Amino acid sequence: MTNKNHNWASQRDEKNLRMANATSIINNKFVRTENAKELLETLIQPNDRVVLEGDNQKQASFLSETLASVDCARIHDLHMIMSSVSRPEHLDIFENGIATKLDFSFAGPQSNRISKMISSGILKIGDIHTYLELYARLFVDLTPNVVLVAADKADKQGNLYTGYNTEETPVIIESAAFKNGIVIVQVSEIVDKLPRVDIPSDWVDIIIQSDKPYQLEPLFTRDPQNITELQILMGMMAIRGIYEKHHVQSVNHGIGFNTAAIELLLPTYGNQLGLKGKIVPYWEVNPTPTLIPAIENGWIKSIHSFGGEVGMEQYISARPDVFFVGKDGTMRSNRAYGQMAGQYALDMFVGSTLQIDKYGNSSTVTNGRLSGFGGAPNMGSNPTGRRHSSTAWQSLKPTDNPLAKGQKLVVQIVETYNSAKKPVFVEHLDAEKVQKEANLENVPIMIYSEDTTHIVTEEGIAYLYKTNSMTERQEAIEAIAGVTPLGLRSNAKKLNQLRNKGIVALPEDLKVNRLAAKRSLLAAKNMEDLVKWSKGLYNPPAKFRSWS
Amino acid sequence: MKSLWIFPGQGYQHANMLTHVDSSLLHYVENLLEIHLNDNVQDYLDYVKLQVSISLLQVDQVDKLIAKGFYPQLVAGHSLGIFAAAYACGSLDKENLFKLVKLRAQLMQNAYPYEYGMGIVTGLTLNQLEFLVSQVNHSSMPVYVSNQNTPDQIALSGKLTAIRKVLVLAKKSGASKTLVLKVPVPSHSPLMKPIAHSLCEKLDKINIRTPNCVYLINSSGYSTRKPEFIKKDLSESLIYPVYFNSMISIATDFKPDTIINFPPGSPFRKILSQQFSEQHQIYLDQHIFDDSLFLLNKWKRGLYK
Amino acid sequence: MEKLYFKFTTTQPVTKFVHVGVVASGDLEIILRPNNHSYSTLNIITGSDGFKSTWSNVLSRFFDRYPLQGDFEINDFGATPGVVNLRLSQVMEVLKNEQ
Amino acid sequence: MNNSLLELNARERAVALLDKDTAQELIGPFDNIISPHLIPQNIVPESDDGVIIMKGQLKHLNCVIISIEGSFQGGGIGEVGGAKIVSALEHTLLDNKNGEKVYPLIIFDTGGVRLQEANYGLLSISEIQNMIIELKQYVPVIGLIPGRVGSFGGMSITTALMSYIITTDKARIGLNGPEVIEQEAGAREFDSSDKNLIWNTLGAKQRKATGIVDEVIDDDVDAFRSTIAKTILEKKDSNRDQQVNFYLSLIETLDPAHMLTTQEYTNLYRHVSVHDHHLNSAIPSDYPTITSRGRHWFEQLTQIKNAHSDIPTVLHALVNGYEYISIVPDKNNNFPRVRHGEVGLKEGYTVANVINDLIDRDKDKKTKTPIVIIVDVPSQAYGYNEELVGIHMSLAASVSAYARARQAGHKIISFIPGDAVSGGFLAHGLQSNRLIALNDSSITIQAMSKESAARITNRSLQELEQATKNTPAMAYDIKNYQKLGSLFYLISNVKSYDSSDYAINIVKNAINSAISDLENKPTDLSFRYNNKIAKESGRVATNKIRLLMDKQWN
Repeated sequence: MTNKNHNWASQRDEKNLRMANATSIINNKFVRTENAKELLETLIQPNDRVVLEGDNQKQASFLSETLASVDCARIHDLHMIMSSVSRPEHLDIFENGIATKLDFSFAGPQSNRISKMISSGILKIGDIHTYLELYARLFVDLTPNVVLVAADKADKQGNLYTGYNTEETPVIIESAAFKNGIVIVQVSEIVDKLPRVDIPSDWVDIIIQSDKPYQLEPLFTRDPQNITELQILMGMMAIRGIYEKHHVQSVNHGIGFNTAAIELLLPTYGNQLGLKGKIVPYWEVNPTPTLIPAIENGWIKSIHSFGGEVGMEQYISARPDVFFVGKDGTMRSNRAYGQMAGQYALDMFVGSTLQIDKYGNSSTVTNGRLSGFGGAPNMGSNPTGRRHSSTAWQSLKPTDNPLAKGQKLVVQIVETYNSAKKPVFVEHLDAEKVQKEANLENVPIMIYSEDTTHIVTEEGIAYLYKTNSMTERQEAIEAIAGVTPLGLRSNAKKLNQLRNKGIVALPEDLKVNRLAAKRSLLAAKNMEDLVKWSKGLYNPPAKFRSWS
Repeated sequence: MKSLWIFPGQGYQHANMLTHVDSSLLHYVENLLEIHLNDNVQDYLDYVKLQVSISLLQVDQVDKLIAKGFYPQLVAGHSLGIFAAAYACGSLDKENLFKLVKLRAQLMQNAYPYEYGMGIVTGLTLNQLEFLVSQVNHSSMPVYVSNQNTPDQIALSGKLTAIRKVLVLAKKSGASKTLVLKVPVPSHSPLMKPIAHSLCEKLDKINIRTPNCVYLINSSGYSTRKPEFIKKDLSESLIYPVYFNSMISIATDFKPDTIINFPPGSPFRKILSQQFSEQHQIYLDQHIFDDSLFLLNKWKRGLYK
Repeated sequence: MEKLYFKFTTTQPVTKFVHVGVVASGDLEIILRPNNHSYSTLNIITGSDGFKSTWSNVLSRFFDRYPLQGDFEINDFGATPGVVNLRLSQVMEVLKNEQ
Repeated sequence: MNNSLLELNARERAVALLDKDTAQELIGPFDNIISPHLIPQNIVPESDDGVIIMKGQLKHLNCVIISIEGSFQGGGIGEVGGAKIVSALEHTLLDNKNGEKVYPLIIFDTGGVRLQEANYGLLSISEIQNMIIELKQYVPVIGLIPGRVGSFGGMSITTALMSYIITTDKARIGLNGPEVIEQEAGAREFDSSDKNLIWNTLGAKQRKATGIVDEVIDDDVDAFRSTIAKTILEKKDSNRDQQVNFYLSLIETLDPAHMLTTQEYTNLYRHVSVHDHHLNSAIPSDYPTITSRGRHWFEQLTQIKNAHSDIPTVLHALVNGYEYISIVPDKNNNFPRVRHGEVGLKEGYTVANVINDLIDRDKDKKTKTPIVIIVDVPSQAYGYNEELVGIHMSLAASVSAYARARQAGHKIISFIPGDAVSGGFLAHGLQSNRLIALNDSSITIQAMSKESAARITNRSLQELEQATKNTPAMAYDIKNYQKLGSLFYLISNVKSYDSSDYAINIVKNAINSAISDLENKPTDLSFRYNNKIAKESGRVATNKIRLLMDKQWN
């Protein structure tokens, strides 16, 4: 018995009303740069849910700075939804009394300050998510009133070009455009004709040219100069004891020197082992420059990326067989699809972490720093909804259960002690303390023990998926945990038992010669080598210069 | 340019450090406080002359940079350095700054003539050290965990006998280095409450203005733009540890591109070079002023990264 | 800088002299000479003070796994336990390669 | 890109260059020789002291490779490492003299003198330089600079003495590191935080374009091996230490007040019109100039009042059969960085010019004119233009001239009434075969100014002074310096500015007795480690290494 007069378009009416209030400064979707603050003060209302684009690379920096400067008497108690809290003004928005509640994924660059703000009550956390999880909620219970995003270029009709760094812009816009939310875009440039249309004009309400291009950092670039012998040794073990052993075909690498080492070992050590063409032709990964030698050497068939990487533009354009490149010749990235692929389509995730506890849970939350998750938990977890099969996936299938299925390989590579000589293997994660301090419902664990199938340290590999009890799992971890408090519980006898069962492998078991773990084995030893491999197409940022 | 200005406290003073200080500023301070500053080693045994001289040196450099169009986006003082920090961010005026510093120094000079001081432990975590301190601390043996400059370098404050006891325990627990500092005052501990109280009374009569930039708080390690927090820090920081480590961590989240280290000395060189390895850093103590300007202008133009 | 001395009962006498590593930042060198005792001695000079128990743990774990017998000299410039273990294991591999 | 030389450590580099299974290390890690000076200063030593000596064959040619470990103490040269190099070169020389060809290669990866053993480092480097100059008469002495540290400080002077220098594009060469120039001359002179400026100025590519290195090749072991073999077989020699006229002509056209861009300098370098240079003896004048200990004693010993010279910073005169030479301040010099008596671009080449002329004049004489070097050099010149042009080459020219004069039979005495610091001392003083000094507390003798040393070693000035006070290895005063045994005589009752006849006579007698002591003595620098003090305490490690090398060489 519905009320005949019920307004089923109240949200649309609300949106139209707000837009009407701003007509004086809107000229056919376009708003002048200097009117940005007035625009936000008109279109945003107290208690709104606002999505601010700030992934870990591309930042809607002009809009975030503008939002942090609005009058808190007019706009307050906003509920911010941000995949990444990266810039100082992201938190100024809270400190200045404009917003109070935050749902987010990653806060690495602001992790010190966000912890302090939570403990002093300035900021209330809704929840900490993985990227995919947060995007999903935009379509369920966190539908936004306003979204603030960034694009490279707009044309006069209001179509957008996001280019290399498309990232999460489409998914955010879509959550608002079709649910009566207001879509506000900052663009670096307005042009007559776009290289290609990444987002149709239809989905966009407001376009503002920013005072300067959005901020972009070379976040995934690792200078091979800084890769150590220990990382090379672990990389060699991983290639033999995991990549080769499980015939891994598709992979995601986390950011870091451990995985950069593996990338640079493929064209050398990998070739020596005759593995070219046999392992890892498919990648879901950002276009990190350390992949160049493997690409040039013919290892890689396909790379799909979450976002771009500074300096890689020309190289990517020239390798459309490998990368996803538009007709215009520039890369198309997409964070949401990337995360989806990372969760469902990959054989293996390889990453690093800051702490691992006695059960094998790992976290990057340490020392009172609340850094959040990002995408690692999606990629670093076993998707129980997966149904398709692959050799690697099947190789982890338990043999004693006729209904059993395979499992994704989730690999953690860590040194037993970090460079400050503090143990990485610990009885209790710092994250447990942070949970209490920040009043979180769950301990912020990055990757759970149950999902972790392998741990690699400089001592060897623990094949956790082979263990059949928590006790055995703990013993396996202890056996490769060096002289950390956990490692000291192991001894030579236990170690040998585990080796005999194939649960732990030392370098000698894998036929990895520790003496061969030299920097000479890296396909590129420095940035200049990467430039040479790329035939001059890679253009590294100036801060990496170390040659004449 | 987005710069973090860092003001150290005492400990790195040296004779002739005031040589290039603007002479009218020097005379202004001498007249205002009715003291004579000789800028020699003898002077620096006197708390009042020492602390006033350090603040004078820092204020002089602040004035000179501002005159050339450089302003901070973040200020961080360490102990005495907070007064110049509050001045640099526009919260505290010159006259009150020097009067406060003089008062603070007088109070400190007279508070604990002997038996008290500070120590340093390197190589233990805060938790480890707090445990050791709790084993020794007693009303007749007061000792407290004090300044935290790096995660593994932590100061102790209290009675010297108690400090020595903790240092022995620390060494046994694997500390790589322990030492008693040549400071006759148990600064940054609850033992300083009476001094804080007097400073508080004085500060209540002073107008602390809203800062022009972010101020990093000694006594909490957090950042603020609110004058009431700055006022509280100026009056009470002596009771709390200086959470310099935390201040610097928080400062990194603000992403400064340039770090300007004020004189005297360069006490935090190591931690700063680790924390800000990619930023431009300058130690004003190491350059003549025109050289500092040359570098700052070059960085401002962004000629290179 | 700190000087440390350790002694471990060991069972596999070495017959060759071995040298690995460099005294570079975060690294160390190990010099191994054969001896005629039933134990190994270790004379360590380390640039990082306060890590005696860590050294003891690293060495115990190593000799538990590889009871090489000889006189070790170690010059350490701040290596992590992982690097120390790598260099010790490399000594073992040099000996193995020469067999 | 898979056969990098740069990535290897010093020992591996030497082995990699030699033919398979031919490498044989001399005085290696098992010989139990470490620096005696580091542990007392709380610094972890290395079993080879950062210098690897490896004999073997390269494409069947007998070679000895001297490889410096850049990652141990920045590749700094101390007593032990220095003595290893000198004794290896000495044996190489001997073998070559005996008709057995052995080709020496030095792999540079060094910041120069090791500051914790500064005084030993400086002595060692001068001894290394002496050997190289003599060896070059028999075989090419080849230098490799793969990069990472590069070659700096006193060892940059050594590189300039090599017959041929091969580098990768990751090498940098300079006398003064940018940090030191910034410390000494200010950030406007050289901004040490400016990576691009540093690479553009000191990087191998610019050095190749302006004659400071000979070849820049790929970082590849095989490329190095073939380039080296080719250099040996073709007997290549750039004669870099004997381009005095070229550089004096170049420097005349240079405006010292203007900081040259690399491009401007490269153009200048390519268009030099070379003409001959000769410097007349100093003459008396009516114009008193600022005095210095060096000028004071030059005038006392030559009796030339207000000595004037066409190059105002270099005074020389032949008086009573001795050639006196001194470098002096000139407060109005158009090169601002030499106004306090530092050895600059022009000074090094001019001294070389004077000595070369003397060698030439005496070349057919049986008795060669003795040379008296009056040493009062506060340092080398710290400047941007200086580094761009390559001041280390100027100092090398002077080192070379003195060494060749001595080797030709000129007796050379250094008389030290003033400062004797760093590259200045290497260029003007340390190639003499007898050192005499005044026992005056005003004399500073060291490898680096205290301010710079404090900054480079991350210590306060007080900490540095405390650390150096009682350590002759890095002391700054002449009394402690004497404990090394390198002085022939320390004159105790004359002060730096004494001018009485008594004082002058004492000094003259000391010089005379040093010269007569040289009668029928070796023309090398062996006195410094062969005398009583040196043997008993000052150079114990040096002598130990020399003995060991004698045993192990063949």
